[in-house]
Amino acid sequence: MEIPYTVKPRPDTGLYNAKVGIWLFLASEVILFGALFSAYILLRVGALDGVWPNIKNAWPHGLLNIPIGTFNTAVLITSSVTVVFAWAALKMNNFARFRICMVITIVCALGFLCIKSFEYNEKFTHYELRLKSGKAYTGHIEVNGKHPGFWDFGSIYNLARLETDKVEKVKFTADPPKAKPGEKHDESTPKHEVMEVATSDIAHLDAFIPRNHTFFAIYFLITALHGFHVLGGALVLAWFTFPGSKMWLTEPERFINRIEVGGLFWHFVDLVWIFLFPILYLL
Amino acid sequence: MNWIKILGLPELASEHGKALDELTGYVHLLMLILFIGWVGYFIMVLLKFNRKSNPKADYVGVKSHLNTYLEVGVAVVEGVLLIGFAIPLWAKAVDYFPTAADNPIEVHIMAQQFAWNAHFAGPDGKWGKQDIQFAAATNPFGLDPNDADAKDDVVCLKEEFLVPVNRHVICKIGSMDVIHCFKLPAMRVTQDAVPGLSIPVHFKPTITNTYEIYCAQLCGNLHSGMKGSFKVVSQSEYDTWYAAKSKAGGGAGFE
Amino acid sequence: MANAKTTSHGTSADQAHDHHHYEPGFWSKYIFSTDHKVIGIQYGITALVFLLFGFILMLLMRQQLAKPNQPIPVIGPILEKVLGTDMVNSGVMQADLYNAFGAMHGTIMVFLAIVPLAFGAFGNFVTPLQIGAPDMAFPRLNMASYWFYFLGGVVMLSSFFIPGGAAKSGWTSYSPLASIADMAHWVDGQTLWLIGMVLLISSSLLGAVNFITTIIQLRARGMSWMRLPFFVWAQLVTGFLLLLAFPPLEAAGIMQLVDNLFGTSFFLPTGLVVNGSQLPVSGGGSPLLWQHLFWFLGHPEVYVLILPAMGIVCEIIANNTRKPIWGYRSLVYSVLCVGFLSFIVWAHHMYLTGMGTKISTFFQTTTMMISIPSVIILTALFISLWGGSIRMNTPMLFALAFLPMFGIGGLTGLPLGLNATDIYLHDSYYVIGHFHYVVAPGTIFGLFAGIYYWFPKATGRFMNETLGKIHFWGSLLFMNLVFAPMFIQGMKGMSRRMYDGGATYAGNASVLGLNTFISHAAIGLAVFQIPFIINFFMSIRSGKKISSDNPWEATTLEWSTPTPPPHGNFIKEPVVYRGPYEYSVPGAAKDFSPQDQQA
Amino acid sequence: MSHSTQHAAQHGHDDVASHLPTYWKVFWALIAGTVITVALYSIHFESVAITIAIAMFVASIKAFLVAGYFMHLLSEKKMIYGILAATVFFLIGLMALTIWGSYDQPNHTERKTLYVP
Ligand code: HEA
Ligand code: HEA
Ligand code: CUA
Ligand SMILES: [Cu+2]
Repeated sequence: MEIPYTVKPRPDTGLYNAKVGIWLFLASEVILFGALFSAYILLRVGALDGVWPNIKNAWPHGLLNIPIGTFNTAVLITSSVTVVFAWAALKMNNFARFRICMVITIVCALGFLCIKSFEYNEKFTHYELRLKSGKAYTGHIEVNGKHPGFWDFGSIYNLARLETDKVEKVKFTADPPKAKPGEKHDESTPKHEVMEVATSDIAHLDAFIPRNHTFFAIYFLITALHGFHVLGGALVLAWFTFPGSKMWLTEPERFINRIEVGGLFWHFVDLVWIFLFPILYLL
Repeated sequence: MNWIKILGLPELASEHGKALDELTGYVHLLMLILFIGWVGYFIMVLLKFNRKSNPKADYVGVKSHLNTYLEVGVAVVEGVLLIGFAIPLWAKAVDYFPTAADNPIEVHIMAQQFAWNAHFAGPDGKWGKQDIQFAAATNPFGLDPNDADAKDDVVCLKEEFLVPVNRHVICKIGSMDVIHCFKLPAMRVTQDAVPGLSIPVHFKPTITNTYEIYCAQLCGNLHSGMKGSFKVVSQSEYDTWYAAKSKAGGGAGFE
Repeated sequence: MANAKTTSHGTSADQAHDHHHYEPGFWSKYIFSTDHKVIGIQYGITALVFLLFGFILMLLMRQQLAKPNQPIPVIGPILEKVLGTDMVNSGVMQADLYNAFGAMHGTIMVFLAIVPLAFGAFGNFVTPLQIGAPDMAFPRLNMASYWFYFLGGVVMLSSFFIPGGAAKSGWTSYSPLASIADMAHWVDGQTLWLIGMVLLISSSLLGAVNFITTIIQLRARGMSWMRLPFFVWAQLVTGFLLLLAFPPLEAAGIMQLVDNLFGTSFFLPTGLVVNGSQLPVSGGGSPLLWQHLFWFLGHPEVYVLILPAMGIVCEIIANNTRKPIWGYRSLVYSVLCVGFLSFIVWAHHMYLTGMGTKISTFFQTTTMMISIPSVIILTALFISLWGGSIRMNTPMLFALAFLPMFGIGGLTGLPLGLNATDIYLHDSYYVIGHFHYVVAPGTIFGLFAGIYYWFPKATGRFMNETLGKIHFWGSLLFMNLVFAPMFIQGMKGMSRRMYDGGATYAGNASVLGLNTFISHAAIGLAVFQIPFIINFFMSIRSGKKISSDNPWEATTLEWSTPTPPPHGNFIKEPVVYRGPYEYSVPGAAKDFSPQDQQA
Repeated sequence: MSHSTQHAAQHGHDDVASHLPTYWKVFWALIAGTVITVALYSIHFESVAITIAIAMFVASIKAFLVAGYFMHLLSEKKMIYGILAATVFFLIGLMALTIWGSYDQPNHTERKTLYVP
């Protein structure tokens, strides 16, 4: 006996196997991301006051780059619509159009990841500084004339690192104070305050990386997990578009099913982002 | 009924514990009745319906609806235990706190790997200021050495503390490292010590004696040795101890 | 087809040749096979080995409990060589090793032994056969699922040998302890535990997707929902439990992993002081979040442990009473109910973490509610015995013993489920007694029953009845001698996870003697597993040959395939005409009417 | 082109072609939704609750569009609805109960910045 309903739907359920499979898988993914969202809410609501500079609520929000995030959302939405078009093209027996649509999708996916890594880098080079005097800033640092960053690996500084490296002082370029929602922009403050800070005066120094604050921890964790989904999805779609598309010639219906299933996953990835974007960037 | 004896519980030395023991007893009574009923039926069936005594099986089997009544019965009894006993007892434990009129004494308990510390407000009734920057091995509560209120605080570092008999005791349970569990078997009190939270429990000891504090949550390699103890004593004995302790002061730990 | 004489291997191979134009080599046939039966057997063997291993860990722990701080005879010095003097010093097990063994015993038993055996092995081998399917819906996924499991197991085991040793914070791995128990090492046992768990979770998720799809999609013609054997129902619900309950633990596992490796504080609150100095982390996390996410899996997981066993027991009882299961429908609805409710009772493990009245009322109410369908399932099985003509073979003995053993375990769940009584019993040996009664003499007996029952299907030979009965009576006796005294210890207030068996506390003095007693009983239990192991391996080669494809004269579809079933299972597509347990139908020629028998 | 390709093509051609405009509409609606959310954010409502509610409302609509049209959920089979209904139910259970559980605590329980009780 052969395994039935790999291509044709089973009469009483009206579904072929892979479709049941992918929806079940997505169900578990819903719970996976749902658990992370619960964690996000719990951590945020439970955040204690007075841990983050210049923000009454200790949750450092408003630090992410909204224009870039918005653009990335659009990129992902575009890729989502092109996947449906690719599937529709196959249904209409237009393989060339299918391929074009898929290529656009994959390019969007890679574009999304590139933009995201750019954003990541921005965070890895951005610092939070608290002085023993109680003053607190965010900004960029320069150590021994170098801007430590993500790319030259392992050179993200914190206080402990400064001490072990015996760095005596760092140059700190503070961000201009940013208007918080509901606050007026204060024009009188200088744009960029540049200062020399002695290591001995520092109470806390760290980049905007996971260990620095639960917000960054959860931001990086969820977006990285989402990023892996994007990457995985892109790989699978690329496989369908090029080497795997041979199936179109031998088992076209099954191939269409595959594209549908791959598309479902892709839409799900988009769907997660639809919630991630406002939660992380805006609220 | 003497549930303590029947169930093999340890000696009971708190006021609210009686109700808990009774509930434990009733639940076990229910369990026993069900168990005996089922096992009796089971043995009977095995004797009556094995291949030798009953070579031909009956397609239909049981026709009566006895089991439905039984199941409803179990549900009802469970409901009664739940609504009639468990929920009110819990509410009493966590919602109704001894008020000032009850003249309770308050103790802050701090668990650490692997010992119990206790902190009393001292004769002035004011809790000393605490800050993490003062935290040290000798000062687990992080009492501010310059704070006047802290001077007379009573701090028992990893040592036995005393409470008076027949007075409400409120223990606020905290932890400085991992999750521990503050368990007083004789008082029928258990409460996890969760770092970052301070969770109160209360009880009223009725018998003077020395009692053990168990740690009932895995907390590291010396978990099994994390024993504490406290003494329930007469009010006068307590007062003497308290005064002496307070003179040594919260400062005792500051050196 | 039913009750046909054994189809010779020659014929089934011929049949297979119709579809497969090549003869698969050793590797693709036995190691990287996509055939559900081979995968089932792979799961089974691996899981049994882990079961034995988990038991051996426990025997070593019981040695320590019986004779605290005395050298372990014979094995002590060997362990010292292998694991180092941090773990075993002059033959004496150290606290760290005790804790590591405890955590690994729990983890291995639950995630590497029972679930793979109950779900992976029996589910894989039996489910497709029982629904009349040629294989699982996604055979390659099935293979991947096994290898993820295998890899997870390897990672778990390798953690014993890294510096600092295996995870030692309990199978529950509560933060912050799990994050700080072994701070000296960047990659510690806990790290490997978490990586292993993520692999095991992936394995379970793949398996769950596959099982559910198979059951929904690949049922044979005529196999309507109400004609499914109860075992399949149990597997279906189990599949959903795994599918929807595991992801939160996966999320939590990743968070704890990041906490341990990259210094985040998901589960670490602000202001932790360890060894007199403040922990250099940002803080702001919540230790209770871990517990919620863990137990959101943890509770459904315990039903994952029990439901397949219930399914097996149900099959065997129907077969050996020679009558239909009483109240098949109520069984099905109850198991659905249990599955559903098991998602909303989890915080009964957390009553004492500081719960208000409202939320604890919610959770204890659902906990009491979930016991009702369990009572119904057990009652239906009990009532099924009435009017039967009971055959006392080894599978049936184990299945019968399952009932009162699960009963004891389940009943002792009630005082734990009521929060007021749990105040006293929480984290005592009473809890240990409760759940071991459900998982050890409960689930393990169910699984033993299944092994004895389906062994002829897989190998074409019976297991030896005499050895089987010795195994049964010895196990029954010693299981009870091991676990019943734990209730007494628990009632006295003895805490679990005590390296010295609770000797530190004066309150335990009167029950310390039982530690030795239990340990001796555990050795007895071990001794009585030897007949099983001998029986198992001997019967593969020299057990009594079966004389028909349906040796137990059963009704379900797995018995109408050749023995062992070829690739693709059925020679001819089966068609189902009746319910699963049509035994002793009035007027029928024989006392069983197979599901695929026409008229 | 094999025989079955043509078969597949015949089957769904008109059907699918008629959906294409819908997909475009959904696409633009999603873009619009994104713009609205961002725009609303810069308005700054009085209360954070309103901002959150509106943002989540818009996100839900967007999610509905993606799931309903791109993922064809609006015309899906009963079995899938069943699976998803269970999933959503348990998800709500998980979120609501963990959060409720972390806030319904014994009277006088305190959260503290310091570790002190
Ligand atoms: C297969 C596993 C399994 C099963 C089925 C159950 C079933 C139940 N469990 Fe158990 N439980 C565990 C495994 C299991 N449990 C584990 C592993 C732990 C500890 C985890 C840890 O902390 O490490 C635990 C811990 C645990 C706790 C936490 C205790 C604590 O830490 O303080 C609680 C509290 O509510 C509880 C309750 C229940 C209840 C109410 C049931 C109910 O579902 C039971 C319903 C069944 C019945 C009511 C039986 C009905 C039978 C009859 C009426 C017939 C009787 C017949 C005869 C006697 C012949 N369990
Ligand atoms: C499914 C789960 C499961 C199972 C089956 C068992 C089985 C057993 N467990 Fe365990 N146990 C746990 C899950 C389980 N346990 C968990 C979760 C904990 C808590 C851990 C923690 O604190 O974090 C625990 C803790 C625990 C403790 C408490 C330790 C402590 O708190 O300090 C004890 C103490 O005696 C114990 C004993 C036993 C014994 C004697 C068995 C026996 O019943 C074992 C019986 C085993 C067999 C009978 C094996 C048969 C095997 C074969 C026959 C192999 C055949 C092989 C081939 C054919 C190749 N267990
Ligand atoms: Cu502290 Cu166990
Ligand atoms: Cu549970």
